[in-house]
Amino acid sequence: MKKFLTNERNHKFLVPILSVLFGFLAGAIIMIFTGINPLDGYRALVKGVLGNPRKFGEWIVVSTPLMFTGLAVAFGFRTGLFNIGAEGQLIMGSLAAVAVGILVKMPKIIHLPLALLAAAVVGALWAFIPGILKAKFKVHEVVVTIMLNYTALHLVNYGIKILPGSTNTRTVNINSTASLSSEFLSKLTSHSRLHWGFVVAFIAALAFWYIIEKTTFGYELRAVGFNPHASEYAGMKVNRNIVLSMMISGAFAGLAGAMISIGTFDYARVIGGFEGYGFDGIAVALLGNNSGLGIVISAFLFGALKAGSSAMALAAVPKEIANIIMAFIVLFAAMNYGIKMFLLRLGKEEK
Amino acid sequence: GCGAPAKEQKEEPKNKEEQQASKETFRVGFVTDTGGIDDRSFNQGTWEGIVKYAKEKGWEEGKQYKYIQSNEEADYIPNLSAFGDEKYDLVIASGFLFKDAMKTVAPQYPDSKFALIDEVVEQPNVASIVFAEEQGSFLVGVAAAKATKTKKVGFIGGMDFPLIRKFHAGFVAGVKAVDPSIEVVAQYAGDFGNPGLGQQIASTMYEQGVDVIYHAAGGTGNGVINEAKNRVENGQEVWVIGVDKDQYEDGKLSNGKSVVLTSMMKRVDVAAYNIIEATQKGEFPGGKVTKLTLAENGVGIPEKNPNLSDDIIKTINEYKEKIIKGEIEVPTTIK
Amino acid sequence: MEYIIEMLNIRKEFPGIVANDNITLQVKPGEIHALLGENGAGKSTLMSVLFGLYKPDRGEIRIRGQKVNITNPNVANELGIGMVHQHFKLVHNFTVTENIILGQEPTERGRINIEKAAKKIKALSEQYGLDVDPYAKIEDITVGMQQRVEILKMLYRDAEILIFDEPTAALTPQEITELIEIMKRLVKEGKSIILITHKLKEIKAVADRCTIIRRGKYIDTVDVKTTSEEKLASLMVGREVSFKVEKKKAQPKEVVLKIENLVVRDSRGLKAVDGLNLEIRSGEILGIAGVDGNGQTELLEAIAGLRKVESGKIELLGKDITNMPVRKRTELGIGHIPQDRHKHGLVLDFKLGENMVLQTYYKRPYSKNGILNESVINKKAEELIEEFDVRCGQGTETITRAMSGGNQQKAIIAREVDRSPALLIAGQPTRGLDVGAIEFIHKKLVEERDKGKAVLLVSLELDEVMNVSDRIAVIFEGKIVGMIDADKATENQLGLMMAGSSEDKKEGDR
Amino acid sequence: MDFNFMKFISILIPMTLTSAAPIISASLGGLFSERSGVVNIGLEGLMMIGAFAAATATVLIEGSLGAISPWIGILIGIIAGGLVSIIHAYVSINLRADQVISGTAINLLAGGITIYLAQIIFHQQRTKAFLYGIKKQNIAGLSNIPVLGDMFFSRIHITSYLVIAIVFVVWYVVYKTPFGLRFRAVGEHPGAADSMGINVYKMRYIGVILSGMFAGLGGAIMVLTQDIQYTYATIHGTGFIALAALIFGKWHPIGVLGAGLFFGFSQALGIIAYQIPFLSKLPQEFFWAFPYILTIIALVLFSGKSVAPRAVGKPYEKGER
Ligand SMILES: Nc1ncnc2c1ncn2[C@@H]1O[C@H](COP(=O)(O)OP(=O)(O)OP(=O)(O)O)[C@@H](O)[C@H]1O
Ligand SMILES: Nc1ncnc2c1ncn2[C@@H]1O[C@H](COP(=O)(O)OP(=O)(O)OP(=O)(O)O)[C@@H](O)[C@H]1O
Ligand SMILES: [Mg+2]
Ligand SMILES: [Mg+2]
Repeated sequence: MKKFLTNERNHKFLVPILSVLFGFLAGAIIMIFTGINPLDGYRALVKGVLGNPRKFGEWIVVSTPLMFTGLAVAFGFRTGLFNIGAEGQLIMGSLAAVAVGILVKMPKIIHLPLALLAAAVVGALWAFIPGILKAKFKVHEVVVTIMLNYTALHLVNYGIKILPGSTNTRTVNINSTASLSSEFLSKLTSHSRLHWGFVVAFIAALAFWYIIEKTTFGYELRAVGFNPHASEYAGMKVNRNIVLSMMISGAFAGLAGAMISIGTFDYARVIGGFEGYGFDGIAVALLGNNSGLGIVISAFLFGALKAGSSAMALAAVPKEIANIIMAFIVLFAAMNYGIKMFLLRLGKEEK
Repeated sequence: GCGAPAKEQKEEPKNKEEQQASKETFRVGFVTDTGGIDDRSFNQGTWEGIVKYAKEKGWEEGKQYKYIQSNEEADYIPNLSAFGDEKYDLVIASGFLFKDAMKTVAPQYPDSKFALIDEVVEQPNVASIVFAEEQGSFLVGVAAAKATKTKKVGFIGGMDFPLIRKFHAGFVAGVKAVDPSIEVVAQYAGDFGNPGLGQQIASTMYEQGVDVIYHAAGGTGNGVINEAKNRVENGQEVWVIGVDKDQYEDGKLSNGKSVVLTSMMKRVDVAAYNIIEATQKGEFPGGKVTKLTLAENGVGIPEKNPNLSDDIIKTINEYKEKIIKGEIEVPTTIK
Repeated sequence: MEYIIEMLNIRKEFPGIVANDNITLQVKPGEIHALLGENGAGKSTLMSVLFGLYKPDRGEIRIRGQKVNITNPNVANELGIGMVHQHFKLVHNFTVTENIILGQEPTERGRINIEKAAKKIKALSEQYGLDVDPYAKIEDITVGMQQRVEILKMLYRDAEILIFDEPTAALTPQEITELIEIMKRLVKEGKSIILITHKLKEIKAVADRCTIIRRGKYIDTVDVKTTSEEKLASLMVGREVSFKVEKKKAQPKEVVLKIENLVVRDSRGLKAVDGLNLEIRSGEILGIAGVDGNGQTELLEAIAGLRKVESGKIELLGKDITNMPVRKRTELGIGHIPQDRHKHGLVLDFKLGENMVLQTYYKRPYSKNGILNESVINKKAEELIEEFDVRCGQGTETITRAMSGGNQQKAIIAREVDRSPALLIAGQPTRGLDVGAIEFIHKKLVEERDKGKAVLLVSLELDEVMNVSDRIAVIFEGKIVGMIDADKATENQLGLMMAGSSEDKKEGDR
Repeated sequence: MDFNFMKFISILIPMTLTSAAPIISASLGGLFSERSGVVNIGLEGLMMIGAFAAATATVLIEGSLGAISPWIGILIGIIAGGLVSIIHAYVSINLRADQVISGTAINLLAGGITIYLAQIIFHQQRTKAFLYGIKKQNIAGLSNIPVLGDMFFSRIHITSYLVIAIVFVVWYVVYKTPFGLRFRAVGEHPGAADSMGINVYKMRYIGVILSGMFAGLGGAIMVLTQDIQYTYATIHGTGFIALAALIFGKWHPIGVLGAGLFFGFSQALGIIAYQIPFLSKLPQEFFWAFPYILTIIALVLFSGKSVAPRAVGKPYEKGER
């Protein structure tokens, strides 16, 4: 057992698991301090995501866009870029998918992929701006993406209004041929909004892993991320890679938007402010250690906290506790060095 | 429960249906939008109505009435469904944004009854309740026209939604009814949650000589009130007109007075109270639209208006009568 | 007081490695004491212990006979110990003065009194003949000047015991000569010096005694006057080392690289290479000698494609490559051992295996249709590791950052040589390496020559240029000012040309 | 609206100053953290903490202390920001955590904990409204200067000038004092500082805690000048704008001042431009997006080599283990 704890090879999964446990522990302590029985809270949380098939379906629905924004942020990180702009790319992508869904008429087999493609392309184009500004003018991507988030918000709110049939608050429903939603899945989970998006998300996570680890393109991106000078020395096109990497990151974020607009809703809505998927994506990516599998797992974890928070609120636990637990999990994940030391010391003391 | 058991205020059952309904098993669920139950607006109002009814019946919170707050729009459907799953008798949602969610969820739970405030959904088990905001706004428009010294008044909207345009249209009509020469400037902030922006827009309006601003802008309106407080503390004479609830307290100054001239109240609490009562009585108006107007006191100004002179109140009441009688038709849209 | 410093039975362990294993070092007052050992022998670690950067696991330190506990650099400073680190510890965007006073700033009502400090620094630098501008920014001054700033840092703090960790690794011959003079002057003024260097000639030139360590263990302390360079080397490595590069006479054939009227600007926009002409043939090693900053870096970068050419022409095997992208040049046959191995040569966070295919990853057999073939890559890497004796903990899986500098360099050389280019550019390939590693690398360069490749060697060390090259071109202010056959060159003559006093040599003649 | 240039300016300047003050303050916080070598994307969260603490304190004490309450509130906001930033300091300095992760955690935590506490203290998801915010006022003496007095010193928040004064103090401290020299050295080359006997960890702690205090100040000013209570929307992304201003201002106090003012200015310009008749024909969304677009354009125009502190984001590992 001690060997198991101190073996550094096991730390790869032990440390995240412990971070999560500590996060829930911290949440429990806060609940106790404020006079709430944590067992009630957590029982409600579990019931909130597994209580019935519909809740399970909704859990997946909530987690799906998080997987995509997590992948988007992580793709940037892996290539040395900090994409705080997933939120904006997501908003752009959501409108693009809906626009294709409304304006075009064709069979589902083409229409749906086309809508997804539109979301990815528009997300990528929106991310192209910070990419090219960084490559050409050395402007910091963090500033540009923050500014573009707000720009996207207003631009999309405007775009929604000019689509045919829109009111001041939303578009008309998309043609069903462009929708991710599925009678079958919904029935399976007793009327949840479960749609095919999660399948697309799994494919995306797989693609992420494959591109980064297995392709020459991924090799280049990683090299540029770690050391642009050496990459230039080796004949790689550094600027082109920065732009491409930003665009792929944006494409993932754009798809996250599609998950919401043509998966969860089937229309696009005017929104008053950010819904936070992009920012949550940062946490998802970091907790998932910027790896494909890690992101899938951490997206489901965060999704559970989000989806289950209303169930907790129903059990009289203020729903903010979900945010607080998330924060602690991320904090403990950040402390991985400390946790490693803790494990090593545990092992030593027992010797 | 560890507290004292809830007191049962058993009333004489009038008929079989009510007997059924007033049993301890009657349960009301409320789904808020992202504002939460203390948004000083329709969520809070609705909840207050529910609480008032529940208190009268001695219901216990958490057992017979509960709310779920939505974090974002995507939560509406799951939150409504959560009550449906638990077979709540009546599920209330307030806010026009719930329209689509309600349309989706209600048919899935034919045994539950739903009430939607601020929008209309045509389903047999959904009661729709809407307000004549334009009528109430007309009255505060009259107040503004009477109070302005500069002959310039302002309107600040949160986002440019049809609902907010009703406030806008009614207000303009009210102002112009008193004195067509009064200028009304209007601006939408594009945001319900940015007080700084509200403050700045208000500031530019007051700088232009506007001395009364009517806001329908939620949190952004906080900034409008703040700006007015600042100006008054600096000796300028300006006013704000509150929205949804009586905002007199929010405009309190250090000298105990308030910059809130009056407020356009939307009695969502009344709506919520009434719908529960009707449902328990077995008179659930399923598939119908209930419109709360000045006549039902569904909209209007607060009873107490320390900042309005008797003369103004009198004028307002005159217009109120005319509207109720149908002599004045208040527009709901603005060009 | 016989010894000013005594480090007795020092032990320092890092996870997985004993860097210092029972080492003893005794320094007499007023002497220059050399510390000699291979890369990774534990010299820097020992000095870090003395300077309070590391805490020893065991052992005792005495300063002027007193037992001391040096817990941090402040304590070392108070004891009069100063250190010039192997990698300079200077803040690049601070001025000379700011760097020197850092931590001991003279103030006037809470404000730093820069003028006062600058005056004191000026005076100090004149006293020791150091010649620095107190107001210059570090990033704008030469490496030699930066080193003098490091020395001033110690003098400013009245240090009496000065530690120099490989002070000459990055200096030009002229600067080295000056440094040696400075050290002699310091000792004359009553300071004691510990000098770490891999260059035996320098030890012979200045040191009184020399302590040798090998793989973390104490070997011996010898009197330098009575010990030959060969003896020092064999004590250090544990075997005989040959200093002379063994090679046959060159057999130059066709022209591989031809440079005409090349003009290249440096990062500040000044003409660093200014109308340079050069030809290299297959089967020869052309050495470029010159004082640092005369356009060597820009020349190499221009040939490799890392820097834009302003005007002129570069031809490789008859093809014009002046404006070709890096990748095309690489494919045409340029191999490049870059001067700055950490910046350009390696992706330090990559595994060693990945670094071995930095230029070829996209080609068969390392990848097919854009998909990497890891097993082929690793097999290749293992071959190279074996052939070039690259020492690394976990083979191809080793994260390159965790390797020692010498082994990182070997990895680069393995990769570049293996790509079998027509032209091999080597920028200071042995900087900072121990004699054993240097010997190996020189042998490899000669081997490549003998295989019929053209080798362009740039080094700031005259010895290396003279030993390895077949022909020597002297660069001065961006031009080739002289070309001599290596076997006819004398140090004196080269030195003069490098200083710009060109005799009537025609540039680029042959 | 009849446009008279002077009037235009005298509306624009106070608006600019009011919205710039919190940005500049938080951005200075970022400067302290990043100049010492620690990335701080938690500015948003720290602003929330400062705003919440300031609003809560003001509400709780104004009954007994009256008009001085908001100033005590500001103090409490500063302290609260400083305290919470210790978490970031500990995790990223002692535990060598990824500083971006730690900052993200601070943002998440602040969003949750402020509302959670509001529910415990006020039984609602916001603080109560305070009576005494920071009021706009004329600055005695200066407001009577012809023309300039009207533009710069009438009906403005005194906190805006306070923040501008702080900018110059920060500039002085960072560039003219021994503390500043050491502090910058730690962010550029901690190894060099360490070898000169400077305690790198201590300097970084100071930097991060100062960043929390300045962000707290920014949040406090924001809630007390622009809002009437703390709500989840009070800060609404201003911390991220401050982060952008830090980068735009090239990690220099005066640059930060310029960037903050620029941002406040373009927001005010967007509002006013909409009131110009022929411009109001454009979609409103254009004016809402205007400040952000303008900032991007400015960034491109003033682009140059990045001057981020060299060691920023890299945990410092002292030799000892
Ligand atoms: N901080 C550290 N952590 C782990 N190992 C270290 C550390 N510093 C040095 N080492 C290891 O300790 C050994 C001695 O290193 P040291 O730097 O003292 O060698 P050196 O003699 O100065 O070598 P060089 O000639 O290359 O400068 C090496 O094997 C090195 O890899
Ligand atoms: N934390 C560490 N873990 C493992 N090895 C380390 C660590 N820190 C330093 N080292 C190793 O210690 C060795 C000695 O470091 P040092 O700074 O003395 O010189 P160097 O990097 O070998 O450079 P050069 O070869 O130019 O002398 C390095 O090769 C480095 O790889
Ligand atoms: Mg060393
Ligand atoms: Mg070395």
